[in-house]
Amino acid sequence: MNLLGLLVAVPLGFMVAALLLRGSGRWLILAAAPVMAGLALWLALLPPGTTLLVGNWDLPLGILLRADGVARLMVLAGALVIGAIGLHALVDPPGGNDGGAATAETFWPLLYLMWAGANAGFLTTDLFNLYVTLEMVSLAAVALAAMGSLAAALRYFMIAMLGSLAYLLGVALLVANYNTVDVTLLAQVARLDLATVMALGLMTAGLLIKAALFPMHGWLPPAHAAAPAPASALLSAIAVKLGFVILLRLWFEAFPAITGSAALHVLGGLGAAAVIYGSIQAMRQDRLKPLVAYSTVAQVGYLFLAFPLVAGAVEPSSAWAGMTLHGVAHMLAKAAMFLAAGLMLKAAAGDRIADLGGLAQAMPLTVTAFGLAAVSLMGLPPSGGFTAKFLLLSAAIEQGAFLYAGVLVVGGLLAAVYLFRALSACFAPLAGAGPDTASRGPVTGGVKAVAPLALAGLAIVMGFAGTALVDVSAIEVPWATPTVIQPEVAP
Amino acid sequence: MSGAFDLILCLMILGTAGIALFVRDALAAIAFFIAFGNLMGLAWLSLGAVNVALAEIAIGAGVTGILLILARARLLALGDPVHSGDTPTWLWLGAFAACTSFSVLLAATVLSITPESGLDRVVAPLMPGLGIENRVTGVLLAFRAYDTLLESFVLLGALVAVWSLAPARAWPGRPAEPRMADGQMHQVAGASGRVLLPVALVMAAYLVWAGSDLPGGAFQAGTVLAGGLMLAAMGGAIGLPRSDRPLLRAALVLGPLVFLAIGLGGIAAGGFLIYPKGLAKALIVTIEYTLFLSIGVTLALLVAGPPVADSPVPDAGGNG
Amino acid sequence: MMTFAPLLLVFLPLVAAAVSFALPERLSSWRNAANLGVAFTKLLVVAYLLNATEAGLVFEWRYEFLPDNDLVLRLDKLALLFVTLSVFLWLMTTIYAIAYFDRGPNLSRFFGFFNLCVLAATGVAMSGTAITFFLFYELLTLATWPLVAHKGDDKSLRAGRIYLSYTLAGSVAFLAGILWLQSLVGAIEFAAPPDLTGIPALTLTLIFILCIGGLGVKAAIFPLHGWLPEAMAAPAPVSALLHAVAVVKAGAFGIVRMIYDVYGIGTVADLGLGLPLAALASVTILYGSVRALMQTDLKKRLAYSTVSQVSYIILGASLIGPYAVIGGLVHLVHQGIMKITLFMCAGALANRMGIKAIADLDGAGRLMPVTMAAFSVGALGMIGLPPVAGFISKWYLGIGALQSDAAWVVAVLAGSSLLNAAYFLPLLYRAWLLPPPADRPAIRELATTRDRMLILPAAVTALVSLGAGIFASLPFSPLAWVTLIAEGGYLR
Amino acid sequence: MELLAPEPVSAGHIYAVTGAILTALGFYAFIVRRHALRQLLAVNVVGAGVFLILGGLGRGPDAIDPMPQALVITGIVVAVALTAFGAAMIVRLAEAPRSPDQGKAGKPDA
Repeated sequence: MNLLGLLVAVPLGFMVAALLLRGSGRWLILAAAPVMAGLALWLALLPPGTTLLVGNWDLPLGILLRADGVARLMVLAGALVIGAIGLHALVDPPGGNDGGAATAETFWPLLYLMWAGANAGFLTTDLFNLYVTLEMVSLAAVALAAMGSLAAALRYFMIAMLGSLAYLLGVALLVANYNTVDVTLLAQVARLDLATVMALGLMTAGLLIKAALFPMHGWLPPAHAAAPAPASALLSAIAVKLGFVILLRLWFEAFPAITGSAALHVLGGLGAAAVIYGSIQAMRQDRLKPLVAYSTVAQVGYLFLAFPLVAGAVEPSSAWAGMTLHGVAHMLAKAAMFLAAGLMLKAAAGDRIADLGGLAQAMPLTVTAFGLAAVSLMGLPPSGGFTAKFLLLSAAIEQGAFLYAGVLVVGGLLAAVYLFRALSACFAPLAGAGPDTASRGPVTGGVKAVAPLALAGLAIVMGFAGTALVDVSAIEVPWATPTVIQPEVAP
Repeated sequence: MSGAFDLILCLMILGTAGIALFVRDALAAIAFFIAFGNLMGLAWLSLGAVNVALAEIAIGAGVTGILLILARARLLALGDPVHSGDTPTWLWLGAFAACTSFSVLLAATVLSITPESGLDRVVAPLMPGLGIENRVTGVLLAFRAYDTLLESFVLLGALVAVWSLAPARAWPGRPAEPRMADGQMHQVAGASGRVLLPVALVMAAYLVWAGSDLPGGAFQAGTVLAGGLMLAAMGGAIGLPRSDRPLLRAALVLGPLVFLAIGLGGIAAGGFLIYPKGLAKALIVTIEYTLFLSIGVTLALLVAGPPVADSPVPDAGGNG
Repeated sequence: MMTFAPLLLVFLPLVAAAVSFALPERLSSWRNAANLGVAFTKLLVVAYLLNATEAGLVFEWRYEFLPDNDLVLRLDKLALLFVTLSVFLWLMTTIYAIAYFDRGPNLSRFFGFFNLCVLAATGVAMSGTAITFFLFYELLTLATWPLVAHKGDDKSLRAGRIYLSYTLAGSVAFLAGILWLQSLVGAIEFAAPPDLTGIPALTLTLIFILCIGGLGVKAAIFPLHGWLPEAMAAPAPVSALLHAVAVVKAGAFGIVRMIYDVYGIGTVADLGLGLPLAALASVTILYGSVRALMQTDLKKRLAYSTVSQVSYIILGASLIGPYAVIGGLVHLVHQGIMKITLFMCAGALANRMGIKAIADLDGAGRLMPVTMAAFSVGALGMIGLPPVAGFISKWYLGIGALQSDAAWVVAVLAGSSLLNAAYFLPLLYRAWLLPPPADRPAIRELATTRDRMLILPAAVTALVSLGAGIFASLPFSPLAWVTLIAEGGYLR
Repeated sequence: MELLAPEPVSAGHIYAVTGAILTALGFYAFIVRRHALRQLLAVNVVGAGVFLILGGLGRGPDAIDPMPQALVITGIVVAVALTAFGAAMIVRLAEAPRSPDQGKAGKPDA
């Protein structure tokens, strides 16, 4: 029996349950986290080639769910990340201040909505269905961002609406042109014509907004930085990834023959610019959460920097794995970092980096979680971030793409600069409170640090599971189907 | 349908849209937007898409229009005149150039595609298996029921998102009363609301019923119900409920939940969202009725907005 | 045991690290016991392994960590040389650190990271592939940073920042070099050096520069040495770790691996890369010595002395002759033992008498005779006086240089020894022959055990460095072991 | 237009081109009309334009295919859901502009 639908249905069920249980709905996460982790693990271990035609309706009409490598990894990482964030939100509830009660209650249905939307988006191959899932995720994301700063959330909302509509316009053109919006079918019938190019351009532009690739990143830092820690973690770990995954479907699966190398290098160039720009901005921040948010801008850059590397590789599997694993590692590490940063800011004297003094003594576990997450984000071994960077850097050097290789290398160094700045601030003595830092006892019980520590630990452990992860990521890679390797057929 | 009619209609659509977008006064803009929505409905009719026409007029023009009017009224009450500031010359010049070329490009693209009826051929032979006639309903609730299931949760999620905006002391309170600026209008609305609510309910139920075979369906019907509820609430005929009332919550989740349950039940029949043979119509109708109820309540509350701190209306009964 | 021995060596410090992190600050005796116990156990394991390895066994553990890239821990003789050194010095430093810090703040953290450093150093030593080496090399960087910044004052944080900027930039260059080479020849195994034929000389040279440049940062080759003197802000046990047990050694060791087990001496010679490297090492030797001479602060002088001394190893490796190799490798051990002696003594002087500047050393020998005696042995060894171990290194280096037709190196060695004498002898003169100033503050009284534990490690290492010189011809002496290594493959 | 299409422009094309112009108009208004409520309105016009393209191009000989119709209905519902949320945000922002600093959780004193 095929249970792929459960990965979407179960979180939706939890959303309903959370709405019915109202205030006590938060305890549902105790059930949801293990159930979803189990389902996701089951998904990851399915035999290759598992698909589900929803309702058993055949393709040009129906919707296909498919467990390919990307979906498996993203769903699994998503389950672990969202589960951990949810459990963390039990001990560190998001609605601490203004809007408290409403925030504390509505956080949960929104979390499940995002969970269902993300899983649905990772699994489906239908571009219109992806539009609906994109809206599920965006809606939840904007609402979560609004828990911090309404102004930033409104800005995010408007730009995200435009992005969605651009995407939908592309879908509309494809429906009219091909009578199907299924990626696997499009791959067989794709031809180079004005409508296809226009559709691809529009969809890409819309999705780049959602994925916050430089220079469409403007909405991200204020929205991610202002939200409560669990919300920020969800935004950075999950929300930006869906746009990226849809772009993978479009560029490598549906239209590989149409996306010329010049276009790929535009994406790669934007990615490289994002790495540099995001890092420099992160270095310039003097508050902690904007720093972490700008780091997301930089990290998203790597995902797109990988596009030309995958397309240009002789044996694309390793670059492909590098790209997907980077996404996964970033999910784990960035979620851990936002959760840790939230705890650190609650304990610190203020929200500036300079206010973090004394925290290494006061909350060693949390600072450790921050540090481990930083190791992965910097791409230092052993960590998932390193594995990804290793694969990408190898691919870049192999192809003689020294510009990309240089950005990969320099980006890691810049990340080290800004992340270690925050870390070393934690080692400084307590700011302005005299010499007796030792007298300041641990301010967080161990429980609060568990989730960030677990996530950061997973990001590190990923570094040792490289082979297995690379194998999973290679399940049903686009070029495994013969239609894709064929040179472009004249329209 | 003559080509001239289509051409004139399209010009009117563009004209109303232009005014709605660029007129200075916000109220006029919204009024023209509603007119624009209704013309869009006509366009859909002319295209032969009655289902869409209903949805466009009810939701696109109706609900969206009310939403915008209410938002403007509330903004005015808060001292925001809803004037858009002056746009720098370089910006509108640049935007104008960009959008003109975009529209030319897009129009060329659109013209390069030959309209054809490809999927109807696929849909038609499948319809007898469902036992219903309306092909759009067939697509919405069978062939692409998965989309619709997710969409019903988007609607529910939007309400949760609106609720999440409730200020500190307002939770779990009532939404602000949708005020009528004019006292007389208030009374008219109240009276008509009292009368119209049952009518709306009947009309909506009919729309759902018809939706199986004729144009109509859960979303359109839900909108009619929402309209009735809103009108009744505006006139004070019914009070808006507290957001934590169990009955309200149940009404909100009923449709999506039943839909989800039927989808999961399908696993027993072979897979997610599979309708067992012979049961398809019954299940679809069940989904439609429950969904219509939930959509109606959800839309009404979406229009009402988040709970506010001190709602003056006493608990005079709820809806749902 | 055959496959798991290397894993055990990595696992033991991990246990100590975990225990240290987990135990609360106040349970210091438990922590100390765990640290000493594990360090001692590891020493026993190493003793067993030395025996087994001498009998010709090679221990190897392998795990495919990325497709076509194995994580390999391999205990060959060269690995065991470094492992033995670091394990022995680790035990000494642990004893010393327990006494040095007593009940200071943040010791859980300190010992945790300290053990991670040793883990990394052991891993670096046993790495069987370039990528494994890189993994542990980076771990070393990361684990050392909290130790350098341990005190948390501005100076330490600055030192930490400088340390990171140098080492991370270095690792990046090293990684780029490895990956470049791997893209040409596939995964690099030290036990089976890659076939480099057919690769343009320019490419090979560039890769070599990247790798040596990256490794040279940790080995503190001029002009990449800037972080080392700054890192003196760290507490004395950390200095011991940086200068003797782990960090600079890892860099020097990596260079040896690059020359002998990746490129092979033949290729290095063909490319003409040996001579420039030897020249650079010579410059570093002289530069470090000159700078050391200019310092007035005791620890800074020792730090520049390290800059100079570590390059002996690189000099030996780059001269590509049998005796030079032996001289370089044996100096890896000798320098470690002697330098750690000096640092532990300097730390004890600072800890108990507040001596930081060289000018304060007057009469110290009379007040702390054992400490100063150990210090003197280390200093004389550094100068290269027989029978201390340092003499052996220089002797072999000198002969090696002549063998390799590089007589100028002998001049460098002589010049450096003169400079060494110039900056060490005045210290000894002050300590032993000058009277203590009248206003010297009294020696800080310590509990007897603590007092002994502070002095004992330095005394032991001083004796060992004497022994390594006197009994150099016995089996299992550093020299004998290095000769074994050299005969085993580096004299092709 | 006759030059571009092989046969006289069909009704579907007329609506699709109208949709294209609507989309561009909406985008333009979104950029130059800076008030959030007007932008929300503009977004809805863009949406209507997109739907019209979808419908106009999905038109067969006598009526639109059921599939594009269904897609448009789904799209309209999603649009109204988001518009409601957007409108609520705009009103709330005018009511109590929460600054980013206030958004910082757990710091009532900040």
